[in-house]
Amino acid sequence: MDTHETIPLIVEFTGGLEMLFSDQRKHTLQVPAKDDKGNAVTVGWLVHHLCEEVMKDTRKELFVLDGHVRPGILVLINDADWELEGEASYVLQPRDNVLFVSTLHGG
Amino acid sequence: MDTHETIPLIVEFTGGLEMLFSDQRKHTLQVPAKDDKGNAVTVGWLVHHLCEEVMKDTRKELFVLDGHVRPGILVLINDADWELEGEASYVLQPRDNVLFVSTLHGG
Amino acid sequence: PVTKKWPLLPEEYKRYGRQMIVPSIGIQGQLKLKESKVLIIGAGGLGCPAAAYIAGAGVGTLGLVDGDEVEISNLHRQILHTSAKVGTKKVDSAISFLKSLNPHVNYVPHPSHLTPQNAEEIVLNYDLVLDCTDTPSSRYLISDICILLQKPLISASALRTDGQLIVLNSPPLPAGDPAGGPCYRCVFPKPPPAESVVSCGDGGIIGAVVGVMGVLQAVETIKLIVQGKLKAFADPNEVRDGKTNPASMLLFSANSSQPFRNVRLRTRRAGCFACGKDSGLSLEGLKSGNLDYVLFCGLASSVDVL
Amino acid sequence: PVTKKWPLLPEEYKRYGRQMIVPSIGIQGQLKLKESKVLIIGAGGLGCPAAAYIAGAGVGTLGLVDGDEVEISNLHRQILHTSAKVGTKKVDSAISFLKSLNPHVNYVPHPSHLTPQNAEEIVLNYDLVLDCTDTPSSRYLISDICILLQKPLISASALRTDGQLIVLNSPPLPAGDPAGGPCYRCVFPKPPPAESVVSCGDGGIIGAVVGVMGVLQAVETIKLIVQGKLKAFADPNEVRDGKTNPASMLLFSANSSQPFRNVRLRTRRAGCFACGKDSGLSLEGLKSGNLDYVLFCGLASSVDVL
Ligand SMILES: [Zn+2]
Ligand SMILES: [Zn+2]
Repeated sequence: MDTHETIPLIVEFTGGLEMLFSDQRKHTLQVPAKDDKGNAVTVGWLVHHLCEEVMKDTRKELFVLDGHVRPGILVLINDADWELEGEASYVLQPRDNVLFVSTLHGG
Repeated sequence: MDTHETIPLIVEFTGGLEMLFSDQRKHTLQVPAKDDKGNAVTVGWLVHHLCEEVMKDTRKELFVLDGHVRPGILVLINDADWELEGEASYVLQPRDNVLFVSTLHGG
Repeated sequence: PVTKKWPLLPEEYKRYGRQMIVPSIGIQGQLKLKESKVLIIGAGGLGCPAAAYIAGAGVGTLGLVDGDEVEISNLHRQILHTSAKVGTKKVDSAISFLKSLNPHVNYVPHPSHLTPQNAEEIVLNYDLVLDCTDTPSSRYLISDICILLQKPLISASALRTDGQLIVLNSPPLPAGDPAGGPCYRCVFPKPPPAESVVSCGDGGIIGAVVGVMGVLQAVETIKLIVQGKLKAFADPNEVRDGKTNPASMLLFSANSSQPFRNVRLRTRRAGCFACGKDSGLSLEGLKSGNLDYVLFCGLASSVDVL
Repeated sequence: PVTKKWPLLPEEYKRYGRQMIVPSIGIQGQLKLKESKVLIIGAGGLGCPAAAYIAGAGVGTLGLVDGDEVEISNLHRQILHTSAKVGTKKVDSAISFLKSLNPHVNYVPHPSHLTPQNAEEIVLNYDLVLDCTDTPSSRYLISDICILLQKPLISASALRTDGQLIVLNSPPLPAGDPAGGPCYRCVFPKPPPAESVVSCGDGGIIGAVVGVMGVLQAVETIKLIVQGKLKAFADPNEVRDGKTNPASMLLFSANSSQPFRNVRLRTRRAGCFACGKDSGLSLEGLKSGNLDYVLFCGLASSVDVL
């Protein structure tokens, strides 16, 4: 397999999280199919990648805390809670839609 | 090509039309890939098929008038107005979603 | 233009403060709201909630058109009217509520039904129209007058457990301009057969279902106003790139596992009777009764299931 | 049970007629509405529209919990309150409006905030709870008391141009029963860091956006009631097929091209602190102050963007 192979993803942010990502709700990305160690990339890898490469805002702690997506953010893979899909270990597939939702509390 | 080949479709009814189709909003169908003359089946063919084979209600005129879908019903192929797709002549593809919407007027 | 330092009253800063700090609104959006004139046609299940949130948001002028009087059977869904107002004009009942909610809006009652004869006079001075009526004939008439007077139109409807919403004629370009948003006739060139048309009176309606649609009309109204989409200025320097503007329709089915669905509709129909190149519409023709909307739509007397 | 021939008053047949002819409601649904007791916690941007449509639909008893008073900055979105009611208790202001809309409902004011001490007493006699509050600490408290007292919970929230809705604890089976619907803690086991929590006061809110969410709470309320889902009877003869009941969340983003989205959430979490097998919750513990919700959620003093 070509080591430079990439997979297309749609990553979306809502509930205010988009404000951390250049005020853009929908991001069309091409990510490497394999990580540095040659393993297929996972959602956990994607979170790290978004934090390091895509997020311009410096307040990383509003997205990732202690190496995990911060409490109060739901991660949905193809519109299903990532806990139904194996959480961070889920292996990304071409054209997956990954949605990050910050829970709202206002009323 | 196998003449008995079928294609899977999802057909949905809303806006009250579901009442003409056994009160069921979503129908999962297998339809023949070719019509009697060996032509690939179209949405126009599907309308006729639904009227003859699926609709139990006898008031056909509430769905089809003069051989066409009656005025006041929108036909959407994969969530787009069928006028964007060639109307009745659109050739059905496997897993297409065809949605029939009766326009509402109440307020 | 001269910008006043404090363009709003102190009480208005307090009242609208929570809305003005929303980034997509801001002080500029609030001022656009204050300058805008919105017409709601129909003070029923859609018009009541739409009016409450549009008035609450602080538009400058809010007109209400309705010839009916409040009935007891309206009250499960027409939440601006009260038991004590049964028998009074809906527009008066609604406006007395709205004044107590927000006295800073200029309310204009139009206590009659919209007709081909009065449509121009009523609609002319508004920037935006909400169709909150309940028959096909009024929906065609409202769409036609919005094309003739170049007003964007936010149209909603509901029945039983379902609702539908479309933003029409947006941008509101002159008839024949393919970049304008489609009109009601582009989407529905032929009216439905009268026997397929069911009113809320005959088919029933859940109050909260029509309520959702009315509040969504208010959301779309606020969006069009703050985004500066009330007028499509014919800027002579603008490069027209051939871009067209399709409408979309939002479908709501309260009992469905996927309650909302957004579908893409068409752009303007070149041959449309109302907004096409060879439009058959004119203000004079409308007023003189050339178009009989009731005849066009058929007389719906009795009613079937749909 | 003895069925009276005319179980509703003549005025109620007129008032609810349009709703009773909806096939999924009918006379049986109307009677279920009349027998039901609904509690709305929070009489603000969500609670006002939810209350209007739930009262309009004809529930038997409607309780409102709120310790706050009406402020002028509430009025762009809290449409039951009027300028004249500024400074009065929100529950009293709301109930005076609701009585004029529908006098056939028994309204119960609870003019205080929900606390671990008063929660049992307030919630116990209702069939269904709406969380219309605005802080994480109240959301955890409301979820916990709904698990303890086995009440379905319809939870909504909104900020700026977005809204969210989840139906929790439905069916409302005892803690430890995996067939029950998940609770707020199943979905959000850890509260968000206080500095990531933004209130409508700080982040802003479009009135019609929170209005849509409140009316959608009313739609879900009416659905649960007429579908007979208020109680999950532990029928000893029932064959439990191991079926679990995941929740789903409805997301609304007014400025998105796809404004609504429905996402699938998880089922009950086996190890959930509230609804799991080894639940750490008890009515006694709650009342004695074992759980400090404010401490659990952190003191949100200043606020960042989210
Ligand atoms: Zn047209
Ligand atoms: Zn739980």
